[in-house]
Amino acid sequence: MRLELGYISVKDVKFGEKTELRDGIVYVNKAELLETIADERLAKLDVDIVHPGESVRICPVKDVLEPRVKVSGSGNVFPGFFDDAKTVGEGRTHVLRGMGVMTVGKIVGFQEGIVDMAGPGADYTPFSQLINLVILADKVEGLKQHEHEAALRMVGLKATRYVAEVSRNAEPDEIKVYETKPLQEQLLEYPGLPKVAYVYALQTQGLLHDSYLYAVDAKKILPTLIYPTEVMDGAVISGNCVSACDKNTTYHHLNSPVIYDLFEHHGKDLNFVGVVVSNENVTLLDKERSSNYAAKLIKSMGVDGVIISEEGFGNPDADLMMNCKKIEAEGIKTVLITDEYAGRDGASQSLADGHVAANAVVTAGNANAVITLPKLDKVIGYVDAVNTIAGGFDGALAADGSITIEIQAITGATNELGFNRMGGSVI
Amino acid sequence: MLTEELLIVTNNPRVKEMTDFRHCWVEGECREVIMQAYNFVAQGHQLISHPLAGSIKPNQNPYKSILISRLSGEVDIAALKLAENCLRKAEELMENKIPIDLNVAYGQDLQLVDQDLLLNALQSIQEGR
Amino acid sequence: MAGIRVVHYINQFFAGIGGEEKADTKPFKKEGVVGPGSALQAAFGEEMTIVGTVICGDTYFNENLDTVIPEIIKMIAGFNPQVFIAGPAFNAGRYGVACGAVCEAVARQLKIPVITGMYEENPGADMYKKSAYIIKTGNSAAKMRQAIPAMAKLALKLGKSEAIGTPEEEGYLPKGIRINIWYEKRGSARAVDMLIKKLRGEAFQTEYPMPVFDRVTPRPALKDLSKAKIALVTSGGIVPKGNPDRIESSSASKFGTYDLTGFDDLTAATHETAHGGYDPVYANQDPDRVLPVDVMRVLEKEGVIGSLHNTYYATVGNGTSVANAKKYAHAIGLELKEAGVDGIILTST
Amino acid sequence: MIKELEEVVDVPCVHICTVVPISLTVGANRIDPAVAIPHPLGNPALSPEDEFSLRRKIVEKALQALCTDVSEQTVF
Repeated sequence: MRLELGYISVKDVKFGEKTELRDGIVYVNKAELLETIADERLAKLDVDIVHPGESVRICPVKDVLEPRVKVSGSGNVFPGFFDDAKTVGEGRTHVLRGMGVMTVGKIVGFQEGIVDMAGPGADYTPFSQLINLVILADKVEGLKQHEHEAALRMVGLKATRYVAEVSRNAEPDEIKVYETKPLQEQLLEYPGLPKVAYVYALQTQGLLHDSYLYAVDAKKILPTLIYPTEVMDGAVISGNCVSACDKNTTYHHLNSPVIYDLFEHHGKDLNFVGVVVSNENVTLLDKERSSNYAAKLIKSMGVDGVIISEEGFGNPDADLMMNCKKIEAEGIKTVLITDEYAGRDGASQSLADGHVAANAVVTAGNANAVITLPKLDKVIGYVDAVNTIAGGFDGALAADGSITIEIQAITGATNELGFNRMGGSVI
Repeated sequence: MLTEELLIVTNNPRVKEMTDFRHCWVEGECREVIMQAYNFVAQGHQLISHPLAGSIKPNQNPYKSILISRLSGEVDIAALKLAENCLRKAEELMENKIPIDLNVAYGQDLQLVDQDLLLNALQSIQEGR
Repeated sequence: MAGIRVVHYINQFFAGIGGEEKADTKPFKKEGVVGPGSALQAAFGEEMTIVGTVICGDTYFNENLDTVIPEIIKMIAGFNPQVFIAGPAFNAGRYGVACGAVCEAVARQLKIPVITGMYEENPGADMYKKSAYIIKTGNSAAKMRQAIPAMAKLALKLGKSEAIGTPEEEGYLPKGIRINIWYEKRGSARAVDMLIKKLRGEAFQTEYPMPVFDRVTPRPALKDLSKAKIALVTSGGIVPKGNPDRIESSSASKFGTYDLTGFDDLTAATHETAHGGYDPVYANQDPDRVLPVDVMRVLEKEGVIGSLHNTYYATVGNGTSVANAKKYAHAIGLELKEAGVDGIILTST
Repeated sequence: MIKELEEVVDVPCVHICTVVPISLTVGANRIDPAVAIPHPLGNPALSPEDEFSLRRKIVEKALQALCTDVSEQTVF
């Protein structure tokens, strides 16, 4: 599969009479957008625009997405949600680079996810660097949480798809080409180089803990081989609303960093042959089954090494270790990416599971580390949630408007796909 | 597995209402539920669901339901170790307990999320029987 | 007085009061420097000033942990310090534990930087390395000359809130504390680099070494049982009748230390169980069923074992947190080490 | 507890316990299985003499464990 990503740099996002892309500025007709995303399950829908450096706090952030549109090749971005799940990953896709679509709303009482556009908190989230179209949504009275989550998820996808459309006929500022050949061919392409694959584990456990592959609830899949470019076209999306720091947003999936960084080395010092999407389920049997199956697939692919990533807290450590142990047992080298819950003082053990085979680990940092975020001028969402969000303290919200929290409350702070430069170390 | 072969160790009132199932009711918080499950595993019960299922930390959600087998047999050392590690992690996190007013709708939400993780586990094992 | 305010803690020996015979000295404070404080002050120059010294005998400290620490904290707080220094304790075990314990309490309660110095095998080092910067010193006071500059340098940095380097750079014992840093490359790129190195068989550095779970190297066997002093420890909750320490029936918050002198047999009249996790009837009828003092005494008389250590330790395993169990065992272990026991029998229900 | 004792005191330790798997997971190196949870070193069904000799056997096995070099976790 060969995919051209045409990047269009977004200079600004503004409301306008017509939804269009003009001189690098994305104009959004607010009324039309609201009409497009209208959903009988949601009441008060509203849209806002925030820029990097603005004194704005957004909370609780459910998902962040990046506008992408399929210009040529089969299917649509986010396959399965708006079509019959045609295979994606080929042809050309346009990307509005530097822009995010953010969905905000409380699905359940304790929901978390802070994005600060300025101040010290901004350093911890990649989304402070984007111009964000923020969509605020409340549910109608009596709506069940499952439905609420689904509705808000669809709003994000619809809004993103609507905005992305403006880039269809634009001239990209940069075009990047990514190509993976069918496995048999790809394995033979660089005979001298080590063959490498990526095991991409997704949080899949239930309400607020789900991910979707081609719109299929990924807890129901067995690990499966896909082309890396399929991920770039939105084959994997997030339905995960908890553990803000280490849930993978849809934006993370679209820009899945291991995939892009493996491509950076592709043909130079390694041969990147494919991605195995796996899951993280509730039962131990499911965990054993998925890791057995992933190890079998990886072995049958004939690769020399894999990177294994994780999503979430606690039980995924078991999936990570099972995958590692079983793949290493096949004589295949592994590198893992995780994050840590080492306590506020960093003195506790970081993971809930461990194995001697896991001798090459990259960590995205200690999610229990504490930070004080000063008061910002504007709040979008519900800042009262801060007192009860994950990682909050009793009285987290101080009289001066500052909040003291663990960084686990900040969206994307310790992303386990390795999206950030921050990481863990020891003294 | 059949419904009657299962035992739910729980402190979640919402799960207690699932009358088709056998429960081991635990008075206490998340840690006590994990402790109880750990004790069962030590006595040879099978550990069916991961004690730290879900990404909500033990100090953020007091409700916890863990699925084990009703009958006991040989002790599964790997599962026992897993349960012990989970217990340790829960204890470490409980040192920084987050105050939660369970009397508001919020408590219901926490119960619901815990129950949903359990339901997903149940669905998985019942499809596999 | 100019400079950053420092308070220094030392024991009776370094205060020039006396050795073991004065180890029961109660805590007291003095303005300015005492003993090794003068060398520290010389190293600080103008930038920092030792405004006060707190002195306590090692035995008094270790035997009155509950009361002595608040007392000492109060004295320290009275000087209103910005940095706290204890020791150095070199290889003196009880002094090391005292330095560590005071540092931990000061850091927690006064929220100021704390620093001490110890030989790395000092039992206090392992216990408190997470709580304090512990400068690695030689094993005796003869190494004072080397210890002082390193401690002074780090104390100055802490006092001025300067960035602290790695354990190797600064000379402190690795704390084993996880911290967050900003790497040059993002995590995914670091993972790819690591994988390439691993595939090539080149050296690479994991960012999170797996802790070794649950294993301790087995200690070598006893050479001569007939000369060995054997200690009894139980998590089965056997306590003197009436449970004088009120050890809880589950989730115990303490352990008990009890004398066995004169006991050849535990009976329902003298002992009972505090354990709430099992049917206590059998253990209450005959506590030897959990803590076999009767058998140990017979074996002692017959010369099978050298002796039964006359102190036993008890806690309740039921519901006790992993961390607490470890903490109690650590404290019990230190006492048993001091008592010179040769082997330990732990009984659990 | 047993791990910490062995580490701190630096002498051989033996764990007399009823649930051997727990002892294995908590990392005891020398394990001596006991009778039953309410009475690990006794059996109320026996006569006092027989019970004493049962207890003596268990303790002797524990002492024997202390006198035996092991390289890994061993159940005696």
